[in-house]
Amino acid sequence: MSDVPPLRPAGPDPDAVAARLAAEALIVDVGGYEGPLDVLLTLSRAQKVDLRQISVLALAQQYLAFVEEARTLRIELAADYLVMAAWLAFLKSRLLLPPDPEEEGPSAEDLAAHLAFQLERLEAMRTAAARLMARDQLGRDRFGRGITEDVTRVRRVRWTATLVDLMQAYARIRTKDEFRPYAYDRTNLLTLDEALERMRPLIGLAGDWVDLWSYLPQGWTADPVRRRTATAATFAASLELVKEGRAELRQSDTFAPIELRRRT
Amino acid sequence: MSGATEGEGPAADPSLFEAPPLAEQERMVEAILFATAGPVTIRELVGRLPHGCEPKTALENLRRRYEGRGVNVVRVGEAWAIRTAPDLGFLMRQEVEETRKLSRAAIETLAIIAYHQPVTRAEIEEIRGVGVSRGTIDQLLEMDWIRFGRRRMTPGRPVTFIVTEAFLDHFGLETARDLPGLSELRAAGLLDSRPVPGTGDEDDETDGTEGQSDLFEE
Amino acid sequence: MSGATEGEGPAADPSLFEAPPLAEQERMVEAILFATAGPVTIRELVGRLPHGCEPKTALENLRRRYEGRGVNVVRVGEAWAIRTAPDLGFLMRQEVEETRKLSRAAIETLAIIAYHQPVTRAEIEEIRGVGVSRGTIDQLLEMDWIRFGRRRMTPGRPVTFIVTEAFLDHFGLETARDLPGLSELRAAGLLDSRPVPGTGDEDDETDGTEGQSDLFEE
Repeated sequence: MSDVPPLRPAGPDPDAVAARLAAEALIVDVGGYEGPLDVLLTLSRAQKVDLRQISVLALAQQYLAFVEEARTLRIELAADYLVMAAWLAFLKSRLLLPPDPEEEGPSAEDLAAHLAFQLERLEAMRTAAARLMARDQLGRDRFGRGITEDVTRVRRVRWTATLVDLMQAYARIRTKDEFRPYAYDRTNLLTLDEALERMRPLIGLAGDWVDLWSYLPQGWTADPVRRRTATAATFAASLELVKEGRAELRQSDTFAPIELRRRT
Repeated sequence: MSGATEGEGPAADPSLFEAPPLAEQERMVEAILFATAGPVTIRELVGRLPHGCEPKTALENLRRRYEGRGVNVVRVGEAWAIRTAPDLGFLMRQEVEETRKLSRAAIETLAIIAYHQPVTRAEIEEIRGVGVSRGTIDQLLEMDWIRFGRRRMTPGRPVTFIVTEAFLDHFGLETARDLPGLSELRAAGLLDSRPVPGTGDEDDETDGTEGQSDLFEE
Repeated sequence: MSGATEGEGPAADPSLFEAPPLAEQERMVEAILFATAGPVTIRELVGRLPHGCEPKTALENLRRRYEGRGVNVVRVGEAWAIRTAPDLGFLMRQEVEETRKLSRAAIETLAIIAYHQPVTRAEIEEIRGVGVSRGTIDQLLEMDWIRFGRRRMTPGRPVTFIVTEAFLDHFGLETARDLPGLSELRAAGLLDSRPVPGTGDEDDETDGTEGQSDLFEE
């Protein structure tokens, strides 16, 4: 990159001097810049022209000089600074050479115009940001209410029911009456309590394994309905006794008789 | 010469500065009262306003200006504040409505009233087989789903309950007579009980009308 | 059975109730705006005002009423608020809460989001020429100045960022269209998304559309 003419004209060209000073200032404070585009924008200001008329070629040269300088000063530059330098070097060579009609891709002018656009856009955004921050801000120039009244939320319950709820409720009440005759059916139902009551004294007598079915009360074995309820109740009662630690249950095989004995 | 003079800061010589016009002072007081987190004393106002301001007059003007408005300038002890007009306090409450299913006791009581109206409390209890708490009746009255009917012309002249227009409205009924009878309830599958042959299946209110089945559509 | 009774059920028919007179609505809106710290949306107002109120007219009247006063009625996006007049900020020095100083990166990022919204992170980075750190976006999100917009319908469906109502409120903007210099920037083409030459999407560059939101539609 030694072919880059250093931006140090002999004459007292004020613009060139300013550019050089700017470039030097850049080097001093590389860390303070927000990337290569930021540096380029700063450099372009030295051209003191409308950003649309900027000389991208001159800008590229300044940037390359900046990178070169940083290197000689052994200043650590982030990779994107070097990527930008490489790209600008490429752009510079394309701008200096006559366009090759054979070449594919965008023209050097297009690339330069885009870079100018990017710089102009970044500058515009910075100006916009400054204008935004200069506005009257809430909590600094404008203020909201100091005392706020909290809205108290009043919870109000609204009860609902559907017609189906209503009818089901009525049906429930009315069918309760209809069920009343079934109360007599309880004669055919051995309850768990009854079975338990019956087994408690008996279990004390059985020291050996006894078939559970022998515990069914008399009169509950012939009728299938009665036998079923008695069996269920007796079995449930025996489980209860096992749980209480008074008895043990065993069954040698699936569907084999269930046997019960007192726990010793 | 420089020795004798005091600090050169502004406000060193009050007479040099004129107080802002009263209308401007009023604006200032208004802004301060609005933005400050608590009531502001006159002393504080004097301290915050430009030199020479007379907050008392400004406050008085401001108070008059806000008379009858949605917010008022009010005196709180020795201080002043802007507060919501007392009659608009209701705007500061937000009602959150929560819908809940009626309890089983309430819906059953309601159903009995709907099917048997006019009905006395004793009758409701008889039909339900359990007592009806005062709260249940009160709730239904409060919901405007039942109301008092005529007194029964029996000893003790007990009050009766009937359902209201609001009830019919809620359940989408023209009249309470439109409620389906037991056999229809059963036909619609709302009775999960097995029918008992020979018992009062042919119920009182069954009138065999059509078109009631569509009540179940929902 | 007295099926059909007179309907005295209140609140049954909302149309029975007339909205309060406009002057009264204005008082109500005034009270609500005064009482609330943040902007109140028209929707919220409708929800809190009595049935049938038209807050828009009341708001417009109120806005005029407070013109030139110490506090003003301002529009913030779809919401409204009362704020002290900007020229009186100097009185409020003791109310100033020390705001966190935003970094230059955060300020620029905020401006880019405001002017280019909805904008993706990649687009912000392309405009600034540097990566946007997570912390910057997080800080702006946390301040409730930006929020997520719709995902861009491009490969990867990247999220976009837009500014919030709190942003508008903070900077005293009625809408994002009122951003300073927006139309000039747009006229200068500086809000266009201009692809890098040679990246192959030049044909997308056709739209001379208006409105920030359209700028990035592809």
